[in-house]
Amino acid sequence: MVDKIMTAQQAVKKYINNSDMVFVGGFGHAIPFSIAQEIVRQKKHGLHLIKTGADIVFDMLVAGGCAQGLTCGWYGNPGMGMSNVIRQEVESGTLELTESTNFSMMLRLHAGKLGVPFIPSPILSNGDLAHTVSEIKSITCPFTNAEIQAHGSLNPDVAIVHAQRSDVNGNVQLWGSIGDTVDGCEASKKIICSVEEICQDDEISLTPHLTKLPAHKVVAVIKQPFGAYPSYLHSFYQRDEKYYADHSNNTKDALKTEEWLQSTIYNHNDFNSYLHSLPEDLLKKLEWNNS
Amino acid sequence: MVDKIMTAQQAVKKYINNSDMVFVGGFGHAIPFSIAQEIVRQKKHGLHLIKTGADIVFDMLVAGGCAQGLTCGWYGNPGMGMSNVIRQEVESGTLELTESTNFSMMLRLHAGKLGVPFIPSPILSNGDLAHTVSEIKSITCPFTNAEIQAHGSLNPDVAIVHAQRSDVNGNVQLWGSIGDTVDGCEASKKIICSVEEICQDDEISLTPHLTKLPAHKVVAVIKQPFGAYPSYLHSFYQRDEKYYADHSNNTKDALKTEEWLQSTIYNHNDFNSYLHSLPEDLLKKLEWNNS
Amino acid sequence: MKRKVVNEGAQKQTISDDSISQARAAFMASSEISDCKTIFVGIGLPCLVAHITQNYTSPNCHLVFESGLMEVICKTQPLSTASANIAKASKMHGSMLDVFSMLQRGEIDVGLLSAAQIDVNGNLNSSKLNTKSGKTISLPGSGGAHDISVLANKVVVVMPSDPRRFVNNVNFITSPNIPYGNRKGVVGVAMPDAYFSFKTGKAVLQKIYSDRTTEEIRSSLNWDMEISSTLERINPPSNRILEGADIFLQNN
Amino acid sequence: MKRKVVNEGAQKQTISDDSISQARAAFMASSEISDCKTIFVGIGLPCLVAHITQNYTSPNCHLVFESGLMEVICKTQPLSTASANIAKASKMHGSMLDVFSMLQRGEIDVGLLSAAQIDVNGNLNSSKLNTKSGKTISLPGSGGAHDISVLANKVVVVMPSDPRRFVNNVNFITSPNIPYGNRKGVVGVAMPDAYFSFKTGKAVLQKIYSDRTTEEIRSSLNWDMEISSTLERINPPSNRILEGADIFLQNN
Repeated sequence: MVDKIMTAQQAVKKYINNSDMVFVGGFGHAIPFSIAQEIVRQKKHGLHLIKTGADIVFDMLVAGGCAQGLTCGWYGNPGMGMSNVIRQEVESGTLELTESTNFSMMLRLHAGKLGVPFIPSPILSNGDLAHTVSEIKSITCPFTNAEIQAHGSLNPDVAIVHAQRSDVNGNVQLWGSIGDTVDGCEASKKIICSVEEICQDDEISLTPHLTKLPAHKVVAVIKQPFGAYPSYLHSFYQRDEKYYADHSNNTKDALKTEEWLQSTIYNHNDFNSYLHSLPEDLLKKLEWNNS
Repeated sequence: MVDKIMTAQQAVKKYINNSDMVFVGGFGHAIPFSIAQEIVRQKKHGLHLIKTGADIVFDMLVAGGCAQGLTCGWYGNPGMGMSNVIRQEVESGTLELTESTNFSMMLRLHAGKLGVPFIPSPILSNGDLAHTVSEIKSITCPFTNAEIQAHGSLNPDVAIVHAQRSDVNGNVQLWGSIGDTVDGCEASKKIICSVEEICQDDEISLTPHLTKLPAHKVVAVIKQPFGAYPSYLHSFYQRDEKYYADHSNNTKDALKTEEWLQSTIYNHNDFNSYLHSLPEDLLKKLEWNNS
Repeated sequence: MKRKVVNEGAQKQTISDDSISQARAAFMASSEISDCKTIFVGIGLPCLVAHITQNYTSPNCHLVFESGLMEVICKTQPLSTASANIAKASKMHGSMLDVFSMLQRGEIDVGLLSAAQIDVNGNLNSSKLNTKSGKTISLPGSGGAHDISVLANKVVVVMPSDPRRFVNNVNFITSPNIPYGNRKGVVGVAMPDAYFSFKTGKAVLQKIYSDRTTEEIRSSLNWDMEISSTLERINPPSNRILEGADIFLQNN
Repeated sequence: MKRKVVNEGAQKQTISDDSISQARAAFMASSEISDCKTIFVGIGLPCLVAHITQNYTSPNCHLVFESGLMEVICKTQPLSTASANIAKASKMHGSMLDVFSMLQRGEIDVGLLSAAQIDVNGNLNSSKLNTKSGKTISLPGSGGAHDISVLANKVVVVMPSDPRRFVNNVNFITSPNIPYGNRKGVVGVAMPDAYFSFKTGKAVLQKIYSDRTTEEIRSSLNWDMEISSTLERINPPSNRILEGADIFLQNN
């Protein structure tokens, strides 16, 4: 047993390098806000962010000056609309955006998981999105002789992810909506994971079907209750709907966005300090059993 | 809700056609012996069997005259050795055997699951197994320019599988060692599944992470306790080690093999009749909690 | 928001015009879905189509969401494809790869999409809009829309009534109506008053609610509108459906 | 079966020659595995190597089996890669695809294999044997052996002592010693008395137990045997390890 427990500060300092390609786990669920906050706090920069559908945690990383590039199939506030932050950074030339589709991104991460150079698929053969991503190349299928697109593999340097629980060795258990999280983590060279609970080995052994991330590539386990707030975590807490509803207004221009970063990140030494600044009873109201 | 509950007799009669390509689920665990017995009883023939590592249930299907072909990466009695039945049928020319490797078979089924014509991999580039499978073709990787093998997809006509439980609609829950079972089922056009227990919808909804087979392609659900006997089923019963240890002797020549089929299959109208013919207390001794 | 009385019975209830408009478009789309089909559901109006289909018109359909949720009971409106309300009402939690693989295998009978723009050839735009002043407005992008349009056995689009959305040529082809293999691509688009078929490759008015005229439809589009010789007049959704849709839209 | 007394203490215990022979080969292989490595374990002798490695020599290694079982505690001998004893002692139940993908990604530090034959170049045969009478005997086939040999960062082979298994040319190359990319392929083979390295591409005697002579080794092979100039003499496994191995082999 190798003990991998550390703080978010230690994990981000040790395992995220400037200019890394970073996969961000969580899809509408279990979004690693606490680790993302710490990346902003430590002013990491030049990161190339990778995702299928990129939600508002990407606004945080982009507004915080951490990202140089974003490759994704979608970006914005799910069910709400456009990301003002990303639109502005793209327009001002400070963020390089490569747009494709959610399935193409999924296939590219899956190729990374499989350890193969590409996966063929008929998507992105036609339309204005076709032929815009340089890592998608036309090939001739040796079986059908038809043209098909080779979606090139992605192997991010590091994945950040939040989950329900882990043992000290990094046997991470995750359930609920999965999205692209497991493939993205498997494709990445190492995984930084925050969890609600650290549990004993023997608890993991009783439910090995819940273990989703392979311990041998988990380099850091961070105990952080509510670490996915304001998103939700299945069996633990609900989403803060008001936070998401207010987000567009909170980031409507550069000034508002700076205030948002100030009050959620810069004013705090760590994520627990931020959680303590939230309205009393908010987290209690969000408990899963109240849903 | 569409009720898919039926007997093994009905399911095999209705959904398995002579000359079908058949994926057999279960890998060292949860092997669908009860469905395989019924296929033999109904004298289905001309089947092309598909598997990564083929265990002794394949001896049953081959000795029963059901199989014309077998494509696999391994065949025999795990930990014990060679299959006499398959060796004899191959030597006598009644079974066409195509050998590759377990991972190649896995990739080909996975390509079938993904709905892509092939997955590239460096395996089977060299050695005496390379270039023997016509559905594996050399291509040039458009990213590395290196030669790589395109492992062509497999989409069997039907998968047979045993699992712990299902609702009447075919939301099948399976846990324990998974092997190639889920990919093989997803790659297949339809799925016939036997289970220990039929449970209510709301029980499934409480553990949706255990549901492993998609209901929309499960065409038949068979309630068959001990349906994987003599193999084991996680949380339900242990393997009958004596059965596997005796198997090589029970199938050492054509006469013995015929006796084996007679006593396990032909003497019985169905699998329950066979179970009743087993020594008293055997199934009780095999209960999971006794392990 | 203006709300009108739709039920004169014991429980008086008012429903907003917007809710009625969405329900009419969704009900029109659900008339294109037969029972026991497997449906890939996008976010927004497609969720209301799924709800109406499952509750009123084709109760045995299988609902699949991009996040990997399968066998979903769509009781309340989800804001994202992974929202807790649908995760809790799902019988199978797979991954995004699992459900897109179903799509690519050809097992999705119907893809339900919306878009910022649709053109007369069934091409969809979810990427960017050109304004009259010459500016370009960025949109959130394809997500799974391109993939669904290429890979579903058929695609039904559902749109609000807005002439700027029905154009002869979209500003950007995110989802080309060029389906893979022998799949059918975008077969039609539903809006609050009508349904257009793309059977001939070009939009043709195929169904109209009996409380609307073809001229009303024509004026609500920027299309050169063709009318089918077999135009069907169908009844608008019942009050029961309008009420159910309103409750669905209010609970998210 | 002949059993010899290995422990003169309170609990007298006898261990068969076969068990001792297997333990010696396995212990020799485990000397090639450093701590915290990820190991892909085949069935048969490789399981005993995994057991000895985990219990005595490199306790923090990660054990992976082809069936998809990961983070296994290998307490008792499994008969198959999916046996209940290892499934119950596993911390992660993945699929066969998951573990072979780890292998293909280059995350398996050590692949542990056995084979029917190995040649002086490290090629392995698990497919068929030619007898002296000219007949061909079929074997169960590659399973994952070919895949592990090509894709593991390094492969350690472990074999019983039988001259017919150590040949200059195998009858059939199931697993060619031609690794993918910059992986190392078959780096060595352990047998009950010695370890041969393939560093130079060809088998060289690198380690020998201190209770054996190089001439004894030579006579137990059908190889043209080379001896390393840096030949290491190492101590055979302790009684504690021999006893542990015996218990492991008896409990399956």
